[in-house]
Amino acid sequence: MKARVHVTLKNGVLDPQGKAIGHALHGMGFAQVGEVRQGKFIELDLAETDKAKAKAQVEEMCKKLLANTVIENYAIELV
Amino acid sequence: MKARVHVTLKNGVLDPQGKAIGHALHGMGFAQVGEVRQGKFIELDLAETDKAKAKAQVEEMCKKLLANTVIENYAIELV
Amino acid sequence: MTKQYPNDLMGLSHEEYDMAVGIMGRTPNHLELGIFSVMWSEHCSYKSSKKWLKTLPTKAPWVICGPGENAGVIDIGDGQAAIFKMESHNHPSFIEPYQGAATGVGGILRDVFTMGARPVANMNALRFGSPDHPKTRHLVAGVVRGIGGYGNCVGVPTVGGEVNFHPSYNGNILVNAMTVGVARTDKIFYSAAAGIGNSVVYVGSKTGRDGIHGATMASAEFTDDSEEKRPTVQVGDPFTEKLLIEACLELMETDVIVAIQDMGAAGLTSSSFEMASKGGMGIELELDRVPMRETGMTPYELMLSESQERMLMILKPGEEHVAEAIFRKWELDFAIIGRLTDTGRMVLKWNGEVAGDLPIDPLALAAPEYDRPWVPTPPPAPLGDVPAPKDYAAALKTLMSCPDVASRRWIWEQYDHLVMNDTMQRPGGDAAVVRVADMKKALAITTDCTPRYCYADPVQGGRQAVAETWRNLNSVGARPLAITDNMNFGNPQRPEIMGQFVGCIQGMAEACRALDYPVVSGNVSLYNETNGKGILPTPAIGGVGLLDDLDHMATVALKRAGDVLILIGAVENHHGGHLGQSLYLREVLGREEGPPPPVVLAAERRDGDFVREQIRAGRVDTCHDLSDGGLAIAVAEMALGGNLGATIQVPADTPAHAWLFGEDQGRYLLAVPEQAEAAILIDARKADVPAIVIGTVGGNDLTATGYYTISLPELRHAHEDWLPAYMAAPR
Amino acid sequence: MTTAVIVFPGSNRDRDMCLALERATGQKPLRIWHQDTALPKADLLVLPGGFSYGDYLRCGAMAAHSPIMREVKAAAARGVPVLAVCNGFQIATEAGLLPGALITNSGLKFICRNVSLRVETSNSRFTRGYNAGQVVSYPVAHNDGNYVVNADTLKRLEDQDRVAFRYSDDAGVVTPETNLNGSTANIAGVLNEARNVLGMMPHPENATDPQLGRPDGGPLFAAMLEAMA
Ligand SMILES: Nc1ncnc2c1ncn2[C@@H]1O[C@H](COP(=O)(O)OP(=O)(O)O)[C@@H](O)[C@H]1O
Ligand SMILES: [Mg+2]
Repeated sequence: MKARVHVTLKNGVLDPQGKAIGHALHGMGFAQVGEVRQGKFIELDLAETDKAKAKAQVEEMCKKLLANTVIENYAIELV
Repeated sequence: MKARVHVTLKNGVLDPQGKAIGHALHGMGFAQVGEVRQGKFIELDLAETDKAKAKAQVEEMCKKLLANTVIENYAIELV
Repeated sequence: MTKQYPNDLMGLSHEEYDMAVGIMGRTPNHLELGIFSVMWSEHCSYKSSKKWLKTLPTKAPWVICGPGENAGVIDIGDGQAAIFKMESHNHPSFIEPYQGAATGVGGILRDVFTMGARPVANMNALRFGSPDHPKTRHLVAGVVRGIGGYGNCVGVPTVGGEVNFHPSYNGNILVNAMTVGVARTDKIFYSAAAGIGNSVVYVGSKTGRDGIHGATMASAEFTDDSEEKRPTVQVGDPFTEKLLIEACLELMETDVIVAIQDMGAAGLTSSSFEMASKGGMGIELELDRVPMRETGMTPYELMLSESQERMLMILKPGEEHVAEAIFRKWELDFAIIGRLTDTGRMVLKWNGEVAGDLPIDPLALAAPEYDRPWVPTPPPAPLGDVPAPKDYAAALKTLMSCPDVASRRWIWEQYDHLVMNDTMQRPGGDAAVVRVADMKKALAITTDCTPRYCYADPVQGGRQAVAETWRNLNSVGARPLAITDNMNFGNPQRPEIMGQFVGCIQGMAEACRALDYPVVSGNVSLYNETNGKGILPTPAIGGVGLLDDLDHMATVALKRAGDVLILIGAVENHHGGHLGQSLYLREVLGREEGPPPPVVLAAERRDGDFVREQIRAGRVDTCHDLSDGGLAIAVAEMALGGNLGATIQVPADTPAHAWLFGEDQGRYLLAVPEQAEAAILIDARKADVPAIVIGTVGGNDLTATGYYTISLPELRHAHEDWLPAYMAAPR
Repeated sequence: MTTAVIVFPGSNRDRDMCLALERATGQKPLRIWHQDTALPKADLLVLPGGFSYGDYLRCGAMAAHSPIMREVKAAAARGVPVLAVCNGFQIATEAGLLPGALITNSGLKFICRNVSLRVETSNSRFTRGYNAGQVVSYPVAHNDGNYVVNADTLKRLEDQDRVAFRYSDDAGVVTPETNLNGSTANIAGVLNEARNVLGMMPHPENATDPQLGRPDGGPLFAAMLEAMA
């Protein structure tokens, strides 16, 4: 089983990378771009075949390591 | 309109971050984790309302800025 | 009878293919042909340059190991050695600036720690295209980030370098990285394999399909479709490199290594062949034991991969477990992948079957060597009339803010230049000074080359590049000891390019001899051409010197109001100054003309020795050599460095613009307390060293009486603002 | 007087820190490997700078899960002083020893240079060698020193006098222009509630050798020693 995890900055936390991308895009003439936010996208191969168990494990990985819940949210997808 | 862009390393390109994450997860006892790959996830607000046009624009942004097409692939979703 | 050649000769010429068949006594298979191809690539075999490189002086009593090993080794006293080398990563950096530059740093670090040295300093010599070229900004940003990204992470300070911009580099930037390390003279490790039956051990990262045929790419010209050759780009992993440094140095404290070699260009192939050839041994490799990152890898891919952060070692029999424990502790791969034999052959096995079998010496030593045709570069046309500027202050500001002189702060602030706590002189001076840990002494390090001089007159340019590094080391008070070089040129199959190469080497050799300043390591990068247009000839020189006593060190910053400015060294014809190929000519008048300033080696030696001895005697603590832009720029840099003004007097019988902006060689500017002035001038006269007082230190302005007065803040803006503003502009 | 420096894979200012500690105490600090599961008795623990785990994923995230960090947290809870510098600060926030998080510099570039810092409090074992309001100069060398805390936490930090240093100008004036990396309220260093853990981005250990410039970090090391004695 594969898990796809999206880690994004919480609303209200300033995103220097996203801001810089937006700025650069404007500079390049993409005037129609509004806010830009950058996050992480992590794909994991899992030996686990039970979806519920896999989900629980990845949830734990997110809380413990993959996301810093002080400033980040995460979302898990299993495929 | 919102665009969601996933930027991932091409197959075969070394992913030191993914490797280190996998290693750390093992160290923390998540033995069932196989390969880990880390990519970027970028969300953009667009003024454009025409889907085809928006797609073409984001495509261009990816090529020019968001992805390093020498070593990365990108995928665009419009929502 | 017409001969049949395979469709893909992998970059070998027909003649080279015939030689390969002759050596094998049969048709080489795909794997074997790939090995011939990389081993005989320009990058690995030096086939066009070898003949000329041999003419460089490489010996001195303090040279422990000259060219031929992974890096050069010199004695720095107290049982310690400095180990250093410079290497190019030009082509990869053009294709992918971040990773290209990063892996360039990683590669040169490995060359140095593989010999037993702890890396203590990194340098970088960079050449970019015109600032107006659409790619330049992106390339500068990526290269600088890449160098910082790698060097900062491994924790080796990046303490200096040089940067030029010129349209000739539009399609071929140069990224030359240098590492200096310190080792104990009784703990230096070499690469010659020894001991039949000894284990061949692989450590570091796993092997992937990175950069296959990178070495041959570095040996080919760019054409417009080069950007398609993308998969050959390698990705660096500085974290693993840091672990590899610590693990190797820890292992080197034990007594189990027979030989060690990093896997650089052409990866496992060149490292195994070199180790075997140097030791006169054979090797049998079981390629299926190589740690692999991907599934389905073939022997061909394993032998040619340029995956980074890998080393090959020969260990003492029965001691493998010692090494294994250390590498496991550092969480690195460790695998015994073969053993040494007495057959003189490289036998490559794959799951028990022989996949390739090649003779080692014929392949490694009989690599083709070419005496390529060359024509000397015609002497430049004499320089016509050079008008004075209408506005001297404006001319000075133009020079201080031009791309080749403007402050590089934007670059070096992205480099951790302080880690290790031994950086005695940060970037911005003449040479970086890095203390030898726990000692009163320090290494001085600089890189220099003036490509526009080399283009106009390769012999003078070659001399100048070496002499400028020598001066920069003297200027801080260090004894210059030896150099490493990085020869960056165009296509050697063109006789005029080969002529540039030959000329530069000749000039370098002359300077090295005159200054007792041998070459101990180096690197050659040819085919820096796009669509038939070559770069300016660029023999980048990295110089290393020793400061015996840190209490006697000079810096460029003015220190005391009231100091007297003394100019050391002669000006052409005792008046005026040399404006051919000067920055004044190019930046203010838009002309690139004339002969470059000549380097008079006897005077160079005499005057440089004098300056250094004055500093070492504790009489002088403020010194700057004169280079790009001449005297006016040197004074300005010293004033900005100390945030203290100065006033200079232009001699009456002299064209002021030539005196202020002329680039006559072999000169230094000292700032000394008034009471020291007389003694220094007397000593100079005794030593036949030209020395004149040209002004005094003080105030908040920079003045050349009768020509300009500029406030320091205005000057600082001119100098500091260009690069950040350029980099901040939208791409 | 025993000091201990924790070494993670990728630490690279561990040596600089050991030198500074040795200069201050006259004794070589212990070097503790991240895989160790027990701490020796020490009067001061230090999380040094560097790029633990390459700064991959998030700076300090992986190191925060090293076996030794459980012991470091327990020791801190018992009141053992902990100095966490640069990557050490990042590790300390990831491990929950200090509030907030450190994200990429607002300029998106690594910054290595000397900066002026205003000492905000002399009420700690680390900063009592300075006067509040005093300006010191330390080097910084980081890519991710942008300190983020929410408004409530910021208020608590300020109310409890837990901000140790702010990025300022030479005269001690704190403005958006002197905010090196985008940190909330220009914060360069913070204390935990018990005031025995200090996290900071600038490098006092690189400002203790007079041969290398103004040794402004000296009083910080001297104060820590005095507190231990
Ligand atoms: N790429 C670079 N990286 C770090 N420092 C650099 C770089 N380029 C230039 N510098 C520093 O800027 C200063 C000026 O460089 P340069 O004009 O080449 O000096 P010089 O004329 O004395 O050889 C030197 O201290 C040099 O080390
Ligand atoms: Mg100089």
